[in-house]
Amino acid sequence: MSAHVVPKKTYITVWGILMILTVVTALVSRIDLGHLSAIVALAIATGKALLVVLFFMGVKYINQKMTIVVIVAGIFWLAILMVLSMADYGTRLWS
Amino acid sequence: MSDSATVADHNPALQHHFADMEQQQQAATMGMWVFLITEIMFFGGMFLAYMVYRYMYYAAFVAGSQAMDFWYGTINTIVLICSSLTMALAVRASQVGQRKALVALLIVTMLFGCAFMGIKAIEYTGHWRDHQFPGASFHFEGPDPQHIEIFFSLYWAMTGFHALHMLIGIVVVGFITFYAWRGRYGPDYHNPVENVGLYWHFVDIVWIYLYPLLYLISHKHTG
Amino acid sequence: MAAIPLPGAEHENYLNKEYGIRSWLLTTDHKRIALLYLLSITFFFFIGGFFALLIRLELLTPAGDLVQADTYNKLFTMHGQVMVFFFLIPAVPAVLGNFLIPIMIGAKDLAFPRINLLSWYIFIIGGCFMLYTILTGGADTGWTFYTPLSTSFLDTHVVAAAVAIFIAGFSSILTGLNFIVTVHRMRAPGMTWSRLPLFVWANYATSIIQVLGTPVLAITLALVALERLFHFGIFDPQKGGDPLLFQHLFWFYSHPAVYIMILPGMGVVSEIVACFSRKRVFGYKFMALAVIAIAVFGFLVWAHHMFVAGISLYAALVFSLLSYLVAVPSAIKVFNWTATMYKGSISYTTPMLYAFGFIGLFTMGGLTGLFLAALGLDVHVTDTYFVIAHFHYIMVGGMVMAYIGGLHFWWPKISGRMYPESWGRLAALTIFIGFNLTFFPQFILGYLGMPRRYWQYSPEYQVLNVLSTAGSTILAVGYVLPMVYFLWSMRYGKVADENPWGAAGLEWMTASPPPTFNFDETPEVTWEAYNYGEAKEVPVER
Amino acid sequence: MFANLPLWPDRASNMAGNVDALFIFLLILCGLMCVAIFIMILVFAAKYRRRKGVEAEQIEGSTALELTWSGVPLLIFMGIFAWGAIIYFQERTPPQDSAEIYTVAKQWMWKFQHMEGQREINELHVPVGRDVKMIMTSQDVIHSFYVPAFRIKQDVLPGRYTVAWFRATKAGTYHLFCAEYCGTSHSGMIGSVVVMEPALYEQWLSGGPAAPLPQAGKQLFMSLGCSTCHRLDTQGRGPNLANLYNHPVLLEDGRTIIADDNYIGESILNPAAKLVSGFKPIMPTFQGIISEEQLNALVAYIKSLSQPTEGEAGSRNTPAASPSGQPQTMQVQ
Ligand code: HEA
Ligand code: HEA
Ligand code: HEC
Ligand code: CUA
Ligand SMILES: [Cu+2]
Repeated sequence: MSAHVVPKKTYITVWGILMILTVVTALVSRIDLGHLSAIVALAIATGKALLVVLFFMGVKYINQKMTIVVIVAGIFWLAILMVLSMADYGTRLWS
Repeated sequence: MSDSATVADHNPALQHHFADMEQQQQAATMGMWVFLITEIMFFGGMFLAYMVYRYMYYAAFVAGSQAMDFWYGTINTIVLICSSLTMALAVRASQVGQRKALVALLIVTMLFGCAFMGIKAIEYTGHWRDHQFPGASFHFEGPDPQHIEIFFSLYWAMTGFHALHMLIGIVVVGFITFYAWRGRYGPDYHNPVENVGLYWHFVDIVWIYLYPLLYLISHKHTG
Repeated sequence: MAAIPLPGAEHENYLNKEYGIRSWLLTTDHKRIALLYLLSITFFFFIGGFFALLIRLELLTPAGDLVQADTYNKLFTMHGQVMVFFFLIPAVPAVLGNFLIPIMIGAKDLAFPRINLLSWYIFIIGGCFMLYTILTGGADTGWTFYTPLSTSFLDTHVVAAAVAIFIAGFSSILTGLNFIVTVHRMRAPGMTWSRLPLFVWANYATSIIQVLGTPVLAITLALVALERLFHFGIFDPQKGGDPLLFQHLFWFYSHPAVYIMILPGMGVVSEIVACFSRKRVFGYKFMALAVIAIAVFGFLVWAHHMFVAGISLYAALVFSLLSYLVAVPSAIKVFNWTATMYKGSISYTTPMLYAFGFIGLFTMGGLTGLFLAALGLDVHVTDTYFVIAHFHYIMVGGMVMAYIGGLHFWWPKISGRMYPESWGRLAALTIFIGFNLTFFPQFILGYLGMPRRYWQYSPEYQVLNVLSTAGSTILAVGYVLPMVYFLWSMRYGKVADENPWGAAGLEWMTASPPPTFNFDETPEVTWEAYNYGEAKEVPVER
Repeated sequence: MFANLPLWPDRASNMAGNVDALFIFLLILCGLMCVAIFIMILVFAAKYRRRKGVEAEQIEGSTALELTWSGVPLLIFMGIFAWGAIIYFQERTPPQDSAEIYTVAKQWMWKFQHMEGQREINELHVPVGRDVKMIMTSQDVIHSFYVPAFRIKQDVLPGRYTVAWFRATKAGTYHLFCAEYCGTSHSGMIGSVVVMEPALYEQWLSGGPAAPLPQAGKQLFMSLGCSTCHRLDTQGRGPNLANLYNHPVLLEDGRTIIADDNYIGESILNPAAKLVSGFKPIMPTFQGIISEEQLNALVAYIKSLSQPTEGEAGSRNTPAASPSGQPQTMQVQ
């Protein structure tokens, strides 16, 4: 029953990284990277989200496989929504 | 599934239809995660709309984003990340049974939440004053005001629903704080705290995406 | 049939444990909640059916003479919305699923009994909004809410209708969530995944759709409301918004939702066919896989509702192709049911008659789905009565049959009484005949080109419309019959024993009606599903 | 009343036969499938009905059977898909030299503008044997252009052009329906398509008074002041519009798109949405100033400025020549 107790230090380190990444996105957005800037911004956001999910939400310590399956399913279905919709918008101009 | 039931396990928080605390705790956690994926899909609809229109009207989105206040956005991001830290620490406190620390951390979390809402409110007032709320009174100086209105519609919808989730979060944390203060949670029973924590972090993650998408597309896109 | 004591007077059960309104409205017992749902959705079914009858009456003549055009538009809108969101989606899962899933897996209750009750209350609140919408004049968007019509061009109660469905959606989400967690976490010892009854599998697959799809509908309707109330421009072409985006979001939910409206029915039919053929379901593993496959693939095909809407040619190709993939697992189901009967020992009880009806009508409805998924052909028949016939074959001919069949099958368990068998058979036959007379002519109407949602139509379509209207009155009689004799049987029906059908499955191993915690002690499962080889043989009344 | 029971719709366009063929094929295929299944069920139900002392034989299932009855239908389905797709492809690619008719749908009527200048409401005259391309937009909500006898249907959207085409094959008068629910009088948004022998059609055309559509557009072009910026001889403050239609345009954000009806329409209503490379966003928007019909006239005029000689680079400031034979496609707006 006893949950896995994570040391405070881990949480604080993760928090530090999140703060740094926030500053990094903010700074990077000031540089013109063309197409890349959206990708970079989303990559950093995803990195941050991953840190939150793994550490703050404790997925890294969870031993229930089902939880992982549930999360992956959520992301997968979101991807279905996005990708198949964009399959329409992206190809409307094709001739 | 239920073979480990023993008499010793008879926690007062155990509901009648579960065999033991472990089953109850696993069910609660799984239920929460399933709930969170419904939230992903809920926001997903708006993210799709954002993606479609950003693809169609990129220039208008840049212009709209330039009208955002960089600092409000950034500070709120930082506030939320801090609240996530205190929330994570609160969950930890409940796991190790530190009641006072738990209550304190939950209160700090709520305060961060309120700070976020306060800043958001200031920001909203500004947009409202500047006629940046969609509808008849919408006004924007620039070449393509129509499509900038779409940007603002999405901005208000996305941040509005996010703020609503924050509000719900603050209220729920409030309840949890009350029960924590009454000493309901300890090493044996804390899944309400954990679940509220999961919810809080999820709302944080939504903001982590909203921040760059709404505030940071501020330069011209070439090529 | 004189005074026989109230159901289950001999043993304490979920019905007689407590009496009084409070004990029902505050119950967390899944069986009682199922009955609350049963009452609520029956109510909505008759409202929706009432609208259907008015629709059919208006269409008796080509001229729009019975009601006004606006009224007609409200009729089909409210008919569609009530039937879909307040009847068919909750029908099997919230009534039969709620009642049976915990028992079938040997649990005392669902994982979250209070959330279960909450979801009923949410449903009722949504239902009240729907009733408010109806009573104050209704909405006339069509059940599909297409923009910009719904957002900028109507001044009816669109927001109220959207709110009603938004709220009911959360009820559906919570039910799904509860089922998923229950099936994962609450199974009795020995009840492995490969021993789950197919009814549980089907509801599990349904839950996946409810949980992943419904939130998208919720946000879509919320945006429509925002657009009406505050003039957001997300779907407004005046502001550069794309009306097709609404359709994408709507169908992302509403196509999978049609599988919410059929999978549980497939589950019911699997149980019935196995029981009355006294056989293990043929190809159990494939049947279980097929429902999951339908749930997953069901999410990949939504734009087949938009072939003429102005989507890109290439997207249309992709969605058409994917639509055919989802038809394969449906084929597997039909073939396996048929094969289950092979070398069985078949009796023609009422539930079995409904199961026959389901298989036949679902097959016809499904096969016409293939017509619709064929791009070049859909261009002609989309938005005509062909589509109306297609989905009524599946939803009414399929799902409603399965639902009513399921009610008959489990009625002894639910009420502790038998329904009158010959009346049951008569009603089943009436419904089958009425149904086909109502909807078969609509296929022809559709191919002739009669558009749907037409208040008045060209005179050459009249004959077929008259047939259809005639059928609908027969259908109405057919639906009223079971209502009457179910009520009758609660007092006068023959008392049912634990297992009147000689069926396999945990739900038949506890008393009828079941005790509050379902089993006197948690069962330990050591046998495979549908072990009809060992189940007790029961002579069935002829 | 009973004398009047049609069981098959008129067949009056080049597409009708193809669609009917697929339909009949599916009817037979699915009909046989249904009959086979029903017969099997009935036979089993009769042959294996419950009898005293006869037990059911427990059969697990058969993987081989399962694979057959999922594999074979899959193959059949792929065939149906391909057939449907071929027809659809045809339905969505109008031939290059089709006659064009501009269509405006509104609650609750159909308005047609012929190139020759004729205008009609709820009635559409077309000749037999000519490819006709409907270029359609809506003034308010979504409607749908549906002619059952032609087996074609296409939604008509506000703020955007969509296209449908047909070649009528049989003279006669056919139903025109609005097939997308559009409010109160959706069922009254009907009309007729009158298909005429070419000679009669010519006669009908010459009956009308009006000037050809492009010419009407030209007058608008002058009176609205377009010509002050868009000069046809030289590059004015705005780009030269000669040879714009069906040629690629380089946009300010770096994309290149083909100037189709949608692009030209959008450029007039919403000039800032897609800026031409090298020009300033000075063009005023004409949204709300001109009606859909006027817009159609302007578009028709601008299109008339490019000669149908395809593949010729023309005098445009564009990077590449347009590939010829491009089918018209729709565009996001
Ligand atoms: C419970 C509800 C339900 C179900 C299960 C289905 C199932 C299917 N539907 Fe249907 N559909 C609706 C409800 C449903 N539908 C509704 C409500 C609408 C209209 C909404 C609106 O616009 O208001 C609609 C509309 C609709 C359209 C859009 C029509 C249009 O508006 O233009 C299409 C197009 O592809 C379609 C296709 C299909 C297909 C391919 C299936 C498949 O899943 C069917 C699969 C089943 C089978 C195929 C039968 C069994 C198979 C065999 C026996 C195999 C052997 C056969 C051969 C080898 C040929 N449906
Ligand atoms: C989900 C389920 C569902 C169900 C069960 C039904 C059931 C029926 N439906 Fe409906 N239908 C839809 C879903 C459903 N429908 C949808 C989604 C649409 C599209 C809406 C839109 O276009 O937006 C539609 C549209 C639709 C149309 C097309 C309208 C149009 O496009 O213009 C028609 C026309 O015949 C019709 C008929 C019927 C009939 C005769 C029944 C019958 O099966 C009903 C039988 C039931 C009864 C007859 C009840 C018996 C009750 C009594 C006898 C008591 C009477 C009550 C009082 C006096 C209080 N339906
Ligand atoms: C004040 C000057 C001005 C007026 C008046 C004007 N335009 Fe323009 N137009 C421009 C400029 C500058 C551009 C290029 C920048 C852009 O795309 O907006 C342009 C672009 C266009 C384009 C796209 C051309 C291309 O090469 O892709 C079309 C089509 C067009 N205008 C049509 C019209 C019509 C029709 C009118 C009158 C109803 C009109 N314009 C009035 C200045 C003007
Ligand atoms: Cu226009 Cu229906
Ligand atoms: Cu569908």
